[in-house]
Amino acid sequence: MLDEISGAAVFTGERSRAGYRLNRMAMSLTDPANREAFVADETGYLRGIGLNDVEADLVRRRDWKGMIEAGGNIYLIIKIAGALGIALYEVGAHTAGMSLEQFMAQRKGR
Amino acid sequence: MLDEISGAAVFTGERSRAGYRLNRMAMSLTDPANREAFVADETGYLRGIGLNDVEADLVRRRDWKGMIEAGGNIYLIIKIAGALGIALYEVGAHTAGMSLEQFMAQRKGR
Amino acid sequence: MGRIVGGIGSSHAPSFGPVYDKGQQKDPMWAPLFDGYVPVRAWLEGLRPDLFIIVYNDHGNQFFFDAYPTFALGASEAYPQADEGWGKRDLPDMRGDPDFSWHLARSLVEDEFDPTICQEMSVDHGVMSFMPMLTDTRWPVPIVPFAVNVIQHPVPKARRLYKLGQAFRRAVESYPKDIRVVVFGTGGLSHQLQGTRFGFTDPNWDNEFLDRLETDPEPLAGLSHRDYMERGGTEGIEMINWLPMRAALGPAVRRIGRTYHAPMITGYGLLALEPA
Amino acid sequence: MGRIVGGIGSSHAPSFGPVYDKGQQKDPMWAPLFDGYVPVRAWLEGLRPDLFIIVYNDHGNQFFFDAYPTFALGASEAYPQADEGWGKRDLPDMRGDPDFSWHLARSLVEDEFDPTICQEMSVDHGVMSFMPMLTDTRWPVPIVPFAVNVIQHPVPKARRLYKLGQAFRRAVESYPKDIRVVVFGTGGLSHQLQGTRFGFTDPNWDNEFLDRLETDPEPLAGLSHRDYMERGGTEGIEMINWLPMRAALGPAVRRIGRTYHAPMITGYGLLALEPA
Ligand SMILES: [Fe+3]
Ligand SMILES: [Fe+3]
Repeated sequence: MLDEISGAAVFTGERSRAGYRLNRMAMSLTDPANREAFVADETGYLRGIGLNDVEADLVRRRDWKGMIEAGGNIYLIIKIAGALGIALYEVGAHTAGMSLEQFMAQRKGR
Repeated sequence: MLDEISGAAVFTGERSRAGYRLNRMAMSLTDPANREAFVADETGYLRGIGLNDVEADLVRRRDWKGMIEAGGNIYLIIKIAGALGIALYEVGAHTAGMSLEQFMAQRKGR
Repeated sequence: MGRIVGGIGSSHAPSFGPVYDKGQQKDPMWAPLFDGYVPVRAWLEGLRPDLFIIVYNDHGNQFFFDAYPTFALGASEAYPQADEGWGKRDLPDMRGDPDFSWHLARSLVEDEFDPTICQEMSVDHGVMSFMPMLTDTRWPVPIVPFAVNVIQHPVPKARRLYKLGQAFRRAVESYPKDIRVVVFGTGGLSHQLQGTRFGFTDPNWDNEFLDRLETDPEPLAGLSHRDYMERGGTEGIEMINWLPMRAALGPAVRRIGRTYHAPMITGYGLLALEPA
Repeated sequence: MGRIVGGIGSSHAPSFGPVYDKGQQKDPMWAPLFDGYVPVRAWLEGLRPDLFIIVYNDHGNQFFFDAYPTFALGASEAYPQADEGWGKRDLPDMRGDPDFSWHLARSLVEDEFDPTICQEMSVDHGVMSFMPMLTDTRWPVPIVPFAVNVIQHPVPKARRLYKLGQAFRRAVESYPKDIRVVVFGTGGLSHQLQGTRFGFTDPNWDNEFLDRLETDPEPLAGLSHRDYMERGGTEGIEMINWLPMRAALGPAVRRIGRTYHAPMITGYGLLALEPA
């Protein structure tokens, strides 16, 4: 099974199963009312939509790398970032084990 | 295109398109709360769920044959009958242009 | 590697529910049908199966015409019963086997099938109605439900379903675990629920289908939808759901059991086979 | 009979939205890309197309993993814009052509494809982001959106998508009306949105892909997903969406336009072809 390519998770069915609740929560943020509710009360929203404590903690800690490892799909996870006003570059850099500044510095170097 | 077989409508995409609202209403009756609301106030329920006057009238007149002609799918339409306590044989006989009694008499004759 | 150890074709019908729930399997109206399930159930238990793949069709309960899949493959840990519009029966959720489901998904996509993969899925009488006749209702054996569109045309060709069964076999045989799999196909037999032929059944066609399915199935894959619907009624098109079961078994089979009965407006049949 | 009069491959990206909405197509960062769309847009208008078939992928907006289709064929009169999590742009619904959609459904199912058929369907930036560069945003030409699963593996093989394009051609040519059809394929080019290679692009691979797609596409159908993802990044697997467009055109094509630019973290490309 193709599970990883050059240091990136391949989003397999098995990962989709593991990350189901997390991704479902992320997709709920395509509704503006849900985005508002999430931003107003993160903890309450995450509990209400059925995340377990480990998953909710990954979101609260903005642990994007951890979310991917827990089965988050990048296209869904960036909706969480979007609702929080966090840009894709910051999310992506984190999944690569870098800060945004490190990532931008490395890019310039290329 | 295969549209009719031996006097019966084949439920094509084109019929599915025509009967979309009617079938969607019928499927809503898989929820017990909706069944209750429908039985309590048929007209209000049919309007609320977005049927047009012609479609609502087919339901109110128990015109099962007309519902099929309007794009109703038999598996969906019998949910309307079910909510109203009307049996499949009565629905089927009507689509064949018979009363239930006529159908049963004809069956005995076979 | 997995192995296909049996195949069962069965009709399904909402009416089977009350028959089972009220214990009426021995009533004169139903005994000619359900007596045939008793030895098949014993044989099935003796096979010690690890998994059931069930090819069936939904009836406007799980899927709607907003997004209607030609093929839907269940990949869930549990399959609850759908409320079809008249309340649920007292039956627990059926258990799934997501590991096998995802293996099957990979194998089918490799074989150029295009299923919709469902991690949330309820099952209606297409699965729930006949299964209590064949296994304990605590559902000891996990299932992989595989829903086929036979209600909104275009529906897949009989040939496509035959090939699907062959692909099931490749998937089972490439599974790393030594599991014993039984494939089910359910639908029909002849019936027509609307139009001038409402109530139509044809025991001759049904029995011809059962004969040919057992001994010479491949030509059944060459019949058109018109053939199936003229001979078996518009809703009798469900009979194509039996083809994957037969194709999965391979060329030579041994018959374990067969029953036919048409007391109402559907030809009810059961056919149990094992690879010879 | 219908005729395929052109094919367009294009990248899509959320970032195209603000560029268009703020009129920044001529900004130095974007001009090297969007200057290339200007003559292609003029050519496209000159083709007087009656229909666009658009092979794209959704990004967790219309479809979720409860029921994820390998292939989803739109059969709606209108396709509203999805809210992707950051609000909608001020664009009207796109118009559909259900008559052609159902014809295509019949033709594809006859050709042993297994699409999920969607009578309600929103479209995300996979369609909406690049289309304003190519046509009036009052959407004068109706579309048939065709969504491909490229995000939850198993995804369909490149070979399957190539065959899909050939099946599109049969469908168009068997349509009773004399319509002029342009096929779009959209996704990629190289990009990777997560993991240690985050931000990866490969202009060499992207340009090699554009070269080969034009002149010798068939071997691209033989590449594995691993090939596509190692060379183009995990999210670069979207490039397989371009294959149906190319296959639908037939063997010989004439190039109308081509552009490539990689200012951010995705290789952006445009390729416009017509049958030679
Ligand atoms: Fe059925
Ligand atoms: Fe994309």
